[in-house]
Amino acid sequence: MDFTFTDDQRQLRDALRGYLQRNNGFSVRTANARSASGWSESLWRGLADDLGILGLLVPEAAGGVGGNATDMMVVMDELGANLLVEPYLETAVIGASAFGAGHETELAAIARGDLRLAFAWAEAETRFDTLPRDTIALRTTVGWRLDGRKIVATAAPMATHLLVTARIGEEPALFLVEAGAVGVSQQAYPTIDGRRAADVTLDAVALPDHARVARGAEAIERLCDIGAAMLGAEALGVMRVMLDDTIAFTKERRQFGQAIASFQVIQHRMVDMYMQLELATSAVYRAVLSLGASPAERARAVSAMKVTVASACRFIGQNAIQLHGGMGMTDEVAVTHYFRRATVIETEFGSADWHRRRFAALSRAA
Amino acid sequence: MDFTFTDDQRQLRDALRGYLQRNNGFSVRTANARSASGWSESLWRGLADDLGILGLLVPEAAGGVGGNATDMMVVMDELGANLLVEPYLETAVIGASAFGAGHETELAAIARGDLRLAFAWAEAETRFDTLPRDTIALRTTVGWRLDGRKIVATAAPMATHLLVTARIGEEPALFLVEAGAVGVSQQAYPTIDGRRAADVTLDAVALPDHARVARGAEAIERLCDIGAAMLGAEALGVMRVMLDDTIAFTKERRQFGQAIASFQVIQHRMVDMYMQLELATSAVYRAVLSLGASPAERARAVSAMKVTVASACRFIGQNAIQLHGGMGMTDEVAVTHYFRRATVIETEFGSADWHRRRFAALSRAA
Amino acid sequence: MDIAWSADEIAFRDEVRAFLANELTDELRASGAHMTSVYADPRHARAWQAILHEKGWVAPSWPVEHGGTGWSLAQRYIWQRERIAAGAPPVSPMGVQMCGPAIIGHGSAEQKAFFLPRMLSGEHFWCQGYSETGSGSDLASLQCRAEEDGDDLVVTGQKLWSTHAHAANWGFFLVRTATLDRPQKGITFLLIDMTSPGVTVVPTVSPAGENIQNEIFLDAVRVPKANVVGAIGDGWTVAKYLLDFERGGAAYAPGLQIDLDEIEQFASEVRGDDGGRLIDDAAFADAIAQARIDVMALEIFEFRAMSDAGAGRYPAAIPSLMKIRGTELQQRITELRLLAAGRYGLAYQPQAGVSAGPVHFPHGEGDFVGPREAAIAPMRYVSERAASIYAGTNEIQRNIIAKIMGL
Amino acid sequence: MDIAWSADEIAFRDEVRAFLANELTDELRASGAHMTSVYADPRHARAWQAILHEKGWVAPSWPVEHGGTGWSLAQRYIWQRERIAAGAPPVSPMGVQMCGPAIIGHGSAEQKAFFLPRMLSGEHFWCQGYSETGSGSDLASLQCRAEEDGDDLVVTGQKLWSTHAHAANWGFFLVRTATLDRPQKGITFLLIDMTSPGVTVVPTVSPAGENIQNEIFLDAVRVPKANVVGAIGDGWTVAKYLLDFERGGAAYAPGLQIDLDEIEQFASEVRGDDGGRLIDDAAFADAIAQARIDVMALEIFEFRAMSDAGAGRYPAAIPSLMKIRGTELQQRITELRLLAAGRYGLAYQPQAGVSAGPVHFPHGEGDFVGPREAAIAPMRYVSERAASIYAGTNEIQRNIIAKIMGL
Repeated sequence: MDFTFTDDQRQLRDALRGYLQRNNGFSVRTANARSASGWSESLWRGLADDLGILGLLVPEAAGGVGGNATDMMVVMDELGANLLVEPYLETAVIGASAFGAGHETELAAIARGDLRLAFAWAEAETRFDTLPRDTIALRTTVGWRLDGRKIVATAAPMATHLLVTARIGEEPALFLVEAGAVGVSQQAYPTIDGRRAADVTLDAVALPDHARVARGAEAIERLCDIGAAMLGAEALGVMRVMLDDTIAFTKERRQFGQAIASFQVIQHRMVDMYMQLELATSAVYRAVLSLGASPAERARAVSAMKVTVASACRFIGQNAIQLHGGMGMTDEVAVTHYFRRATVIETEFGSADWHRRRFAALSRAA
Repeated sequence: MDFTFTDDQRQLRDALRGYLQRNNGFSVRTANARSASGWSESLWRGLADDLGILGLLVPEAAGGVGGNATDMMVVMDELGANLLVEPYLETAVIGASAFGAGHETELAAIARGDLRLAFAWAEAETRFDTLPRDTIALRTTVGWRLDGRKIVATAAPMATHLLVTARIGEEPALFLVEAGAVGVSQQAYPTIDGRRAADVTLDAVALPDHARVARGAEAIERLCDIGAAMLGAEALGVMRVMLDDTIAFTKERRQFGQAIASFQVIQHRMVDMYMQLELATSAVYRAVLSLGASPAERARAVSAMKVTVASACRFIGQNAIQLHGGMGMTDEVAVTHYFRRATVIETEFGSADWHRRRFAALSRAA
Repeated sequence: MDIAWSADEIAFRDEVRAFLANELTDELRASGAHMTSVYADPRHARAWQAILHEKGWVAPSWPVEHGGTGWSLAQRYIWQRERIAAGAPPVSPMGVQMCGPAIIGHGSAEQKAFFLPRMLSGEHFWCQGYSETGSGSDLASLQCRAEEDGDDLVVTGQKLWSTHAHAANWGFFLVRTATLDRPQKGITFLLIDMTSPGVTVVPTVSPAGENIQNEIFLDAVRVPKANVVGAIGDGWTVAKYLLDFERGGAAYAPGLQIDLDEIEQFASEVRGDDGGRLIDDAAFADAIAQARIDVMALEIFEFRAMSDAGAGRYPAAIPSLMKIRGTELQQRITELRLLAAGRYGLAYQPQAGVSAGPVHFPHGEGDFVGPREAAIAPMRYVSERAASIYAGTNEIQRNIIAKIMGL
Repeated sequence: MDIAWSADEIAFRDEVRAFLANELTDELRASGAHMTSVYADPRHARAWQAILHEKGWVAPSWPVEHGGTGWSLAQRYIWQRERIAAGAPPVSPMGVQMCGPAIIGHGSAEQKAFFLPRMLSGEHFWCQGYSETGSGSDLASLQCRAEEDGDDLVVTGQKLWSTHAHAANWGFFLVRTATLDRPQKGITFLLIDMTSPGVTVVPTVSPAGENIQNEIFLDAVRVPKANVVGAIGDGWTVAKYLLDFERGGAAYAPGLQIDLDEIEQFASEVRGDDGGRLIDDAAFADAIAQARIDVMALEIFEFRAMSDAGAGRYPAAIPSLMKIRGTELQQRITELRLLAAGRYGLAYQPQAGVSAGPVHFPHGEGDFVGPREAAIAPMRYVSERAASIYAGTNEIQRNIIAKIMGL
């Protein structure tokens, strides 16, 4: 048992931190988020070329780094601390984990930064359930035909390709669909954390045979668990900044002749925020280190993590705003942007209620 | 709409308060609770003869006061503030509400103090459900035969008679059973709040025809609602003392050179205790004032109240102990006795979970 | 004690209902029903106020001689409850509820004659100038200065968090006319024409992207001394009077009940986590029931305060207790609304609601995806974080209560 | 990073399991499994300690030369986990975990030679004399005085909350030997033979009716100066050393997991509110799942602290964070236990458990009603309210953390 980072991981973190400070500072990031496209091509290129982290999980043979889950956790934490709006999780985490043997081309494209992915799994009638219901894939003579509708597919408007879940009969499967393919249409909109998403309609979309990237419920659940675990790592960065900003603000802000950080009630609140962050960190470590375990153990660790992280996001986010007072209610201070990201993370890949229930079911089965 | 007490009610409260201070002071009350019988015959006589409150809900025609629910709320609140261990709720509230026309003899005996009742409704297999399941009443040529087993019947060891729920076929009913009747046996024990209770076994207990006091589910639910509402009123007195004692203690107790009541965290905790007490008071008023409403409205108000009061009992009780520090962990200070009474009240006549669910079901039906 | 409304009160309720049924247009109803925060947009608020003005119902809490309705506290409570239930937008509180009482209590005869009728008619639309960069909860530390110059005061400074200042033509301000031993002294309550030279309003963009609050910059703004309410230097007294004016009138519960009705209605139409309707989901149903139970207790607490105030008793801690509990539940209910919205709660679609001001973040126009209720949910959740901050943070309210409790 | 135990660690775990399976008698198991508080009764604790002593496993955290095991932090964690899982009673902490480290760190060679072996063997059963009427969280303000008189110190004063003083033959005390500018100065760490003339132990009855804590009255008790640990007047240093001794060793999670296992087992045998098994009740199942999730996070937090301590890093806030979270969950789980007990949770039946001391409230003997688990539930609930009070209240712990955070 060992919970220390390697020197390489520390160097990776420091390099990434410096790079993002230079290239994704708060005003730059906000401008990117509010631009027409909602993201920065040059930053994306930088992640690929300057940092090489788009291929972090891509095998070396396919042009990647061949890193492990802990390496990725280090990266996601920093991206969270810098509120990256580009589709890194969807591409470099979920995409890189979705493609196996036979999809080396796509893996190489991910590492090069040529592929930007969105993960279209949610449907109007499935709420937080992971598996597809009303998106149907049919065998055709040359491959597949997809019909259905996906909702709130984050990053879809900026994606070159979509990873779409659909069922073949009763079997869920994952398909790679070009964003501009005939029959694919998007209704795009921003999300409350300054990202973009779309409802995606698939109308007789014709796909080649090898567009089926993965099959079976476990494959999809595994991808969602990987996504949730790395989203949890991102949340750690988001929450750390909120706590640090709140401590700094309350030490500076004076009311009634003293810094508000000197009031005991404010101090204890920040202690509890710190506690929540430590517990969330612990839960994320376990989830990330369990990604290679049995499906049941992995799912249990991820669901436990998601409940813990959701509660920490809410507590730290709400109190960061509260302790910033009126300043927390303006768009000008960074903390409100972190708060909104934390709010989105709370329910991404399933709400706390959903994961608590999944955890209970898994615990019962064990 | 009017939420003020009448002059008569204020006088009743003052008279009762003075009487209990003189006759049920903390050391007297504790000695009574720990005596062999667990109660005081002389105090009981005083409630009947000196104060006349045993007959508060008994019609004047039957020798009682003919008071209303608000009068009883005033009394129960004071009894709570004085941690009365005698079976007042069981006798003067539930008993007096159970008996109708044809039972004037029993009503008069209640008012005189000659009847002491226990309400044996709970069974091992019903958890908090109100209605009987495994206690069976059969028609006999001369009346009824009762068989079954009741658990944790509070006040049973000190009662002259038991009010026992049983079912006749599918119909629930309420029976008056002499505590010493043939076939009735008790396994008695104290409860954690210093009262007494018993598991009661009924083995072919023969009852006369008029022993059936009430019939139908609504009659039993009404009694439980009345009991719960007045228990809520008692809780107000219990909680008020805990809050007052805690305020007094924290103003007196010094640590690090200052009264601990001067620490902001301690102050805010006591503000929240006060808030909980005000909300519980509001919920109790509504429940008590709804006792004469339609069964659904009454049940909804009582269940809402029970949830609110349970949460207030827990919050105020736990924090009263916490803020008393080590002193809260000895039997010597009164607050620990109030804490244990509050803990019992939390689940008496149903836990918060049970009542929240009942409330939701009633709201859905409405 | 009696929990039932009297026959007179029920008759009054029916009169109110009939009035609302007749006078509310679909557009006004939509404006009240689809608010993205607790504020109605100024345009609809003014249109609705015009209708109320005709009926004489703009300012129920004012004395009759100034245009009040002469209603009892119970009637005022019923009015609020029915108004909210009918989906009418709220009248802007800055004039009638905040500045009006100050003028009524401490204004000159001329001020009353000039301002009160225009406040009622809506000709004057008011904003507040209290908070400053360094003076939030610690309001008395305010620095915005007013120097005497002949018949005028010349005001220079900066104010924050002024709701609807961008739409207002008049503002009531606290300014510093002297620096004395206690910060509460030397503050003056001043009415400023927002079209005066030197007044600049800069929008504040909220976390939800809306411009509801504003910054106000005052650069040597000349204001006639005739616009001082009360005496120069005695503004703290006026401001405190204003806070005390509406005692016994807190009514959070009616709005929260309607919120819960909306959420339950929505939850009965969408899918829950266990495959059935969301409203049948055990955890969600539990959370809704708990919120209803909490609101019920608050409602009776409000009734009790009303009844006590009517009987001449009103414990000093009540307004702070109400504010804490009311806003806690308000925020809790926005959480439930967001939870009900599910995944559509992530989408930023202010165009689905009626915002109280211009929207500054990139967003769509017209069409939106998913249910309207889901689109409004994140706006409400984010906006209502302010509820525990404004008008004295809930931490400050607890300090106030602790002092009243003698701690 | 790696979350798995190593092969060596697993081998060690198996060794521990085998030992426990062989050595634990049914009586000892019952004593561990049916505790009415977190304390085992002294008789069983000593019996179990004798078995451990034979094996050399009484004091895993001690240096090997004094009788420690030489285990790694991970092995010590595994040992605790397995010990609890097997239902063994805990060894009394007052000697091995509290007084022992003080003697090891600051004691004389004679003290080490005399006391440590007897502490390990259980011949000496220890109690603590720290708290006083006026000195709880503010320990440094203690007043119990010791005057020098030749080779002796003469101690007069009163101590509170001394766990198992009624069963102890030795006690370690903090006494005041001088009054200086700072209250922490002039305090002396003293070992007192509890059979000395002038020592009187008076039982403190807990809210659950048990005598676990005691008051100790010291009336001119003569104690040889040879029993001072460290220097006279330097007791605060010794006491602080003792607190730091077990860094990285916090292990609340293993016990809490066993608690939850017990509650789930019980809940699968009794009826719930909706007619099925309690364990299938949605609200109860949710509460259990949440508690398990919380304990899982705490467990990894403990692993991280252990790993960091092994790597020489140990943030100063960790012990306080652990204490707060560990005791919060401990208390939360007693609430679940009480809830599971249902109506039988009202019954006062200490005779169903193994109390850590005499029981003073009226209660039955032998037979009890309802399930044993239900009978123990209220005892645990009431007793564990102390968890957030002892060893520095959780409020004090938050003050400590705030200071470390630089607030």
